[in-house]
Amino acid sequence: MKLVYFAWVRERIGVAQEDVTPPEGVATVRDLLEWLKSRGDEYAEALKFPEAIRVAINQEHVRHDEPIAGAREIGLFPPMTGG
Amino acid sequence: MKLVYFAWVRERIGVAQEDVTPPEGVATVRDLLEWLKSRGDEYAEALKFPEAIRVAINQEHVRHDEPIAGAREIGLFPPMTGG
Amino acid sequence: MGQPATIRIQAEPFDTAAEIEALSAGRHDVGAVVTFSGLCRDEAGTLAALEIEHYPGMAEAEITRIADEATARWPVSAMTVVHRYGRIEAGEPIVLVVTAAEHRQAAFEAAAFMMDFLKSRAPFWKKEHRRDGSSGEWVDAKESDEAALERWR
Amino acid sequence: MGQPATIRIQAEPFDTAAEIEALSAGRHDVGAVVTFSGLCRDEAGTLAALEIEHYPGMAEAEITRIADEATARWPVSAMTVVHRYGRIEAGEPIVLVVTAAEHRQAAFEAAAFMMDFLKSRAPFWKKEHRRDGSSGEWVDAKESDEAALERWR
Repeated sequence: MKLVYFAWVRERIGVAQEDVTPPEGVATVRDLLEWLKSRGDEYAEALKFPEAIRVAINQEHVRHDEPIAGAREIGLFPPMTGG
Repeated sequence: MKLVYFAWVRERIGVAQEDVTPPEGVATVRDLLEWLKSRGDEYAEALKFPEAIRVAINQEHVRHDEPIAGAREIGLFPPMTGG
Repeated sequence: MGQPATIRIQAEPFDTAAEIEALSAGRHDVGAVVTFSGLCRDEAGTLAALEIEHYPGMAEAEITRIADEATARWPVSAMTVVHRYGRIEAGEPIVLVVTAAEHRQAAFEAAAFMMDFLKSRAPFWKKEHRRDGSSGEWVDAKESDEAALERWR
Repeated sequence: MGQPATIRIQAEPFDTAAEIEALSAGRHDVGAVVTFSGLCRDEAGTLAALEIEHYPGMAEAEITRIADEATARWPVSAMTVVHRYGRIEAGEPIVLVVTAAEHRQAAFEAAAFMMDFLKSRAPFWKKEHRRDGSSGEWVDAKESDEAALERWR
């Protein structure tokens, strides 16, 4: 699946997007965030407070308990400051 | 004092403004409306339902119990439909 | 903050873009500008135009009083109100309110407040010119407009 | 009543007057047009500009979802939303919402609803360019913006 990062999540992780294949057992958004934190210091830093991370699956906002099965694109970003 | 009329009050009375000297005892807006009704059929028709008439003294909205003493200009008109 | 408002009563059309520009140009403390434009509806094709009568002098004075209350209640940086009179064709604008503020809530609320009070306190009256040429009626005040004032008490 | 909205995400400035005109021209059933313009404040002179990042694709999709909800809730004749991205200088406009309706309440409420949801649901993020040349911060989301959504539930 494709992961896309925005704003300070993107800056801290250091890339704007990447393709990943999470291992079995990574079932929900919450699982995905925990797994990503294990991938390196930059991920651990960016996702230090997972509850502050907003998530969209296939460009729609989801909660952290949402299953990620079948997701083509998952966006991770800080709380939005539009308008 | 000067009386000024607007909208259908003006149309029914037939003049846009006039100077009047109400007799003694005409103390409030309510008294003034009653006295004007006695001045002719066109006034009686225009002011048939006095509670529907809005009144301004010296260009400020007032209630019907407002005294008219000292008024330079009194406006009589239907409920407003601005905006 | 009680900033003075710009109030104009005129027969001519107004230029909304120019009025917005006048309120916000050169000001970098304004984060929100709200405009309300009131247009003459054709009432399902039956109305050709409205004739708007007003009480000269009092119209300016009353709108100033309403604007003073709005700018006392909300932190508005600037406000413009333009109300037209005379014959207004269907589709044409009748009234414009522009409010500028640091934050959006003040701009929205001050504009809505202005419109609610303009509707039933500003001394203007509308008479219909019907499309079939028949003599139109004076537009009746709506109870819902009077009721709309309640939420500001 | 569920009228489709015009939604644009663009780097270029927008022309508010042209957007109003596009919504109301040739329509004689529209009695009320409300616009909201959100401008880049200079934060007491400390801010030179904002850099606005967005999530391409999702920005359009999310604003469409918000607009669909607004036009389902209020009898809006038409709506336009323009949101800019990229570098926006202090004093420049960032976002425009235009709502047209038969009556004023629908136009006001739909516009306020759109802005409340754009603030904390549309995928845009603002980074500061400070006037002293120092590296700016990402603008934090405000709790008051999240709280503003409560009144629409």
